Amino acid sequence: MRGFPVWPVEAGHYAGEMDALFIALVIVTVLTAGFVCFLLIFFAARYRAGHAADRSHTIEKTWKWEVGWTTASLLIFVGLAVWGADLYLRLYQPPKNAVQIFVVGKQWMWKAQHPGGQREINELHVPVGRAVRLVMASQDTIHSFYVPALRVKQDVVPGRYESLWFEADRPGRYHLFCAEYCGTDHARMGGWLVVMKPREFAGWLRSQGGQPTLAAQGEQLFHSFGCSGCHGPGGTVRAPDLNGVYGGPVALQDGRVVTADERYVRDSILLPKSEVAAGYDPVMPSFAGQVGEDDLAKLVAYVQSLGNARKGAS
Amino acid sequence: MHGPRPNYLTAETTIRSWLFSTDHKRIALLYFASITFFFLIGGLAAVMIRLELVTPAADLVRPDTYNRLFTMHGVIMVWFFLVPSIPTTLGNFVLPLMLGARDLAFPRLNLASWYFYIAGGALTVLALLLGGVDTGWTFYEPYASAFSNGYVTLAVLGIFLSGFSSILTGLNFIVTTHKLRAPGLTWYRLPLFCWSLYSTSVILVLATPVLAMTLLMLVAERVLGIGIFDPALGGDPLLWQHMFWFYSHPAVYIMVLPAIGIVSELIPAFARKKIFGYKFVAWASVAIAAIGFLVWGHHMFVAGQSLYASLIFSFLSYLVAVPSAIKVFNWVATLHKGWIRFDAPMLYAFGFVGLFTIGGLTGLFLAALAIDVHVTDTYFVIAHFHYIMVGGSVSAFFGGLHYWWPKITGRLYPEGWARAAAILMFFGFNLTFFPQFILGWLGMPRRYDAYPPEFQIWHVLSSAGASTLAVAYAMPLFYFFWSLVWGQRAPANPWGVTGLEWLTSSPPPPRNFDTTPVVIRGPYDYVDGQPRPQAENV
Amino acid sequence: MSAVLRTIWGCWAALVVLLATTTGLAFVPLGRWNIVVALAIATAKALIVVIVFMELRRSSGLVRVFAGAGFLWLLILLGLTGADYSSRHESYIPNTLQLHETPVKR
Amino acid sequence: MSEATPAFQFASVPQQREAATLGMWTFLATEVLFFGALIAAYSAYRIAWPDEIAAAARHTKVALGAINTAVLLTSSAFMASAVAFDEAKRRRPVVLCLLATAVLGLLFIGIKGYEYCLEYQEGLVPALNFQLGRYGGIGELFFLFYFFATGFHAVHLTIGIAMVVMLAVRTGAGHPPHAPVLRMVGLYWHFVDIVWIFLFPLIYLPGRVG
Ligand code: HEA
Ligand code: HEA
Ligand code: HEC
Ligand code: CUA
Ligand SMILES: [Cu+2]
Repeated sequence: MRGFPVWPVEAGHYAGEMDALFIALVIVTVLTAGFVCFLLIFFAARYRAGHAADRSHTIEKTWKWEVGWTTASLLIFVGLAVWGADLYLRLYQPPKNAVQIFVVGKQWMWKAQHPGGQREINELHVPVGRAVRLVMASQDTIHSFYVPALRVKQDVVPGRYESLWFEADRPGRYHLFCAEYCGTDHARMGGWLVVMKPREFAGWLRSQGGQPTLAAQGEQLFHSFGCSGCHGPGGTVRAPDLNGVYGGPVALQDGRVVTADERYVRDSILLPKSEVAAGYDPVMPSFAGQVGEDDLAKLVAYVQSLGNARKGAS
Repeated sequence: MHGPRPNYLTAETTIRSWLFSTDHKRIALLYFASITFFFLIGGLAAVMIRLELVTPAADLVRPDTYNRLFTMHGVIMVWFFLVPSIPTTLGNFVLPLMLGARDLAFPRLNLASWYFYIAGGALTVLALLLGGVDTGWTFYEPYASAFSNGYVTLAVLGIFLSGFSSILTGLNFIVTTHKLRAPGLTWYRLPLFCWSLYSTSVILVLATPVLAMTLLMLVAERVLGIGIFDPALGGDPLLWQHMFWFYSHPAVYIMVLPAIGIVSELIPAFARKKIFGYKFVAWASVAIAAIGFLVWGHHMFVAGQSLYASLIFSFLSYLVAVPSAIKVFNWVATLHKGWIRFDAPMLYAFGFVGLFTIGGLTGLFLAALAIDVHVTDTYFVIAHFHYIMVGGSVSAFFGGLHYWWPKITGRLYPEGWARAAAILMFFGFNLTFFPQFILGWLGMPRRYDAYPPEFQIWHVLSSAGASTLAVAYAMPLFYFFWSLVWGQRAPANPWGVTGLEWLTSSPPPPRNFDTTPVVIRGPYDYVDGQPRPQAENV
Repeated sequence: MSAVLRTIWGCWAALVVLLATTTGLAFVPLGRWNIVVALAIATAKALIVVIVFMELRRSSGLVRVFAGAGFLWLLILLGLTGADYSSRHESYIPNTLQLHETPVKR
Repeated sequence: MSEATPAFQFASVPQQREAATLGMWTFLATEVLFFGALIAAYSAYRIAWPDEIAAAARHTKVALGAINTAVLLTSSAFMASAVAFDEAKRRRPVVLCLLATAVLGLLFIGIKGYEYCLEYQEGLVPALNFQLGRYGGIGELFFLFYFFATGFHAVHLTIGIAMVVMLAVRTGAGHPPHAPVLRMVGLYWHFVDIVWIFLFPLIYLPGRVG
């Protein structure tokens, strides 16, 4: 046993703001609950049966009171709702320059893939002071990526990408939990978030060996899965050139326009029929069942790199 | 009166006359025995959970066993204890009495409802005996259909059957309240317990069918292997969450509204004063029941639902808290200038107000989107709902049980013991669950059989509290039994309070009233602390 | 008596006509209006049945409220679930177009 | 229970009748949500996979479905007529209308069964012999909803037929149950009809163009 901890460590830019809201809520709670309990005890003592107290002029007209406390509660509630919502929305607005790390949850471990191709299990190394954006997928059931020190959590629902971003601001080792029940070893599905100074982090990345970058691995797969047969130069089928697609708007056959984000790329590979790019025949086969989450991440990273390649100039 | 008049307990004595009775009072007792049984099973599971959590390592039971423990704990406590608890026992018993009616509108449906409940309970216990279920009470998909190797189908069918019991009870209460009120008993003369039971019934009737269908879809998916919710087969796991919580959020109000109703009876009764703001308290119940249907998405803030939906659900969650606030303030104001007595039921009522307020206010933490991101699926949530469901509803249940015990059994319970139990329960409860708020805020996830050592101290305190709680819950078991044999005989109106149920003898005759009462004034009419009976004597 | 029967069978005729209409319109390409029209006609048919056959027009206000309640609550279920489904894959936060999370369309 | 004396818990016969009516409507509200939950799930998938659902729905037998709708609507009209005749205290037409209702109900079940047979032969039964795998699972999902919804509907209808036949027999034999029973059964019958009124366009009509 290690004493009586009451406050979780803070390691993220977001934690401070969260704690402020929490403290505000605690104050509201202590004040109202305290007020209610005080009145309960005070009235109980003063107006106990057998105790002589002035009981004349009981309040008969109640509606003024009712309107009073109803509006007061409502105002406080609206204030809290707005505060909480504002903070929440910002949690879903990652800055554009965030480092992107792919995370895959499966029974019962977390696997991470860094852009440089480094992989780790049940640990996640990140640099301090740099926005990190996790693109997460699950291989089986729902898991939830949770780092209390950062005050962030996101369920990872199988069949789709979820994302989460944070900026760690204090080096250290922090608990990483799976917060959504996922079977036998749910309690053991976790490990550590390791926040490092930039220099150390760079060193750590290097120490992981010199494998090709994620995008480069993706490029390999792009050939081995036969994507390049259609999408590459001199393909037999008329298929869109993927250069510069990522991040921009895509016009679809049915008239909609969607943004080519990682969700779109993922769906294009697994469910090509659901969003057909305008001007092309829906001949791309589905790769569902053939491409695992790990390889999918690589392919997405590759398509992303193609997108950045063109935009990098602008 | 001369000679022991036959009452509902003595009128017939065969076992048959109990098992096939359509008398709402006897059915209430059948239910009472059954829910006590389930409470003990659920409680036993809780004890095992708390024992395992004394140490950080998973050393008492295997992980799979732990998962089965909290699942059975949740399933049994929710569907086989707390949802039916107050409505089917105390509600069943006193609602017709409060209305001045001879029975519920459909006595045979009432009996059928108990059989549905028992059949459902039997299936669920069977699933438990065969080896249990490890999905959590929420049966989240795709785990429940594609990964769990427990007896999910059996347990789910048990819950499905017990759902019919809920629906029939709700239907019966609604019709009875509309159509069987005694002459002169207008809506605004109804005791507040009737209002809250009515609101509860509305939820029972409108929410339960959705659960029933959702559970059937789960069974179909699990048995036939078709992807309704499993994304590997084209389904959507979030659809399960939507449909589950469409029922289960309103269901939490099924679990608290009847308790709120009991407290609204107890406070004026023991303050010997008219309730403050009767109409507001009455309509607040209806408002909670209605708005309660609009907030289910607050269980899905980090589940991947659309942000817009989250914003709407967060806002509506705050809205549903307003009627609860109205209730709390009116209860407190009722005490002002009363003639307050501290019999055991009133102690429970006090406990309820305090603990419900804390539980409710921590609900506001959860409804504040950003905070929920951090504390969802942690012990903060566990503490939140145990404060309301155990600290609140179970306390109120005990309060109501003590209050109506003389009416139900015709015997008085030993007051000193009862007060001691109430106080012990209050302290045991806080010791059990307050540390869990801290644990949750520290980041301790729920459904963990092992945890990092720095959390241990709070878990140890919590487990210590749970043992206290076990003792406190065992006490009534003993002294209630004692009172059945040795307790003093109760007069018709032992508390000296208003309300039609106190006009008939204790225990009541088989058909409640010898002549139908004619109601002449509203409930809780005390002048200078003296009751004025609600009806012309019977 | 015969007036009542006339109403009943008049309504029956209307129902059959509506049925023919909706079946026929299903084969006419109206884009997304197909489903709207189909549901509108179904609602009209249901209203006829409820009001005439189920005698809602002669029932007390209370019964009418109960008849409406089920449908109202169903709308809650459909509406708020729809609030999620209809906005799940939109770009809910402007300005972060390319990098914010947009879950899978399904 | 006869017309003159209400059950013990009621003060008068009208009170008992009102209670029965209200109870029936409450029950129907629960039924709305029971079927409604299924329809809600179906709608979610319909929104998500419009083309796949439309493609699968084309395999339903729209002509049979339309005929069946007409059959059910007609049965409802007979049921309503039975109530009208009962109000006029004319026993024979009541029995005849009830029989017509029941026969039409059986006809509906028969046609539905025939459809099920066809679908079985075409390999459209999920988990049993499903052969439309081309829709990536969604086609099978559609047919699961199809069998679920129509199956539950058929169960409801069967219960309705049993009640109508019982009513007809008892009325024909000269001891009809008291008035509320006929009306309750009528309400139930019409409700089952309404469920079908919505199922028909939702299940049979998508994807008929193109
Ligand atoms: C009886 C049961 C019950 C009740 C009544 C409530 C009531 C409320 N609940 Fe709770 N809740 C549960 C049982 C209950 N809950 C359960 C079982 C779960 C978890 C399920 C699971 O995942 O297993 C849960 C989970 C839960 C969550 C999801 C947490 C998560 O998983 O992330 C949320 C989020 O919004 C929430 C909110 C609320 C709110 C706002 C209320 C409100 O209704 C509370 C209103 C009451 C008050 C607010 C107190 C009195 C008011 C005053 C004294 C007024 C004065 C105050 C001010 C002026 C500030 N609850
Ligand atoms: C609805 C009512 C209800 C009630 C009354 C309780 C009562 C209790 N609950 Fe429970 N609880 C839930 C509903 C309830 N709970 C739900 C829905 C969950 C979520 C499940 C999930 O995650 O799926 C949960 C989860 C839950 C957890 C979290 C488990 C986890 O996530 O890992 C814990 C941990 O402490 C806990 C503890 C307790 C305790 C100590 C009690 C105590 O109050 C119990 C006290 C009672 C007794 C101790 C029995 C009485 C004892 C005697 C009379 C002695 C004699 C009897 C015998 C020897 C058998 N509960
Ligand atoms: C048989 C040919 C073929 C193969 C093999 C193929 N594609 Fe495609 N792909 C297409 C066609 C045609 C389209 C345009 C129509 C559409 O959107 O479905 C397309 C569209 C895409 C798009 C969307 C691009 C845009 O402009 O909107 C992406 C991304 C994509 N493919 C990636 C891949 C990847 C990754 C692989 C390999 C795993 C792959 N494709 C294999 C033919 C193919
Ligand atoms: Cu993964 Cu819990
Ligand atoms: Cu809730």
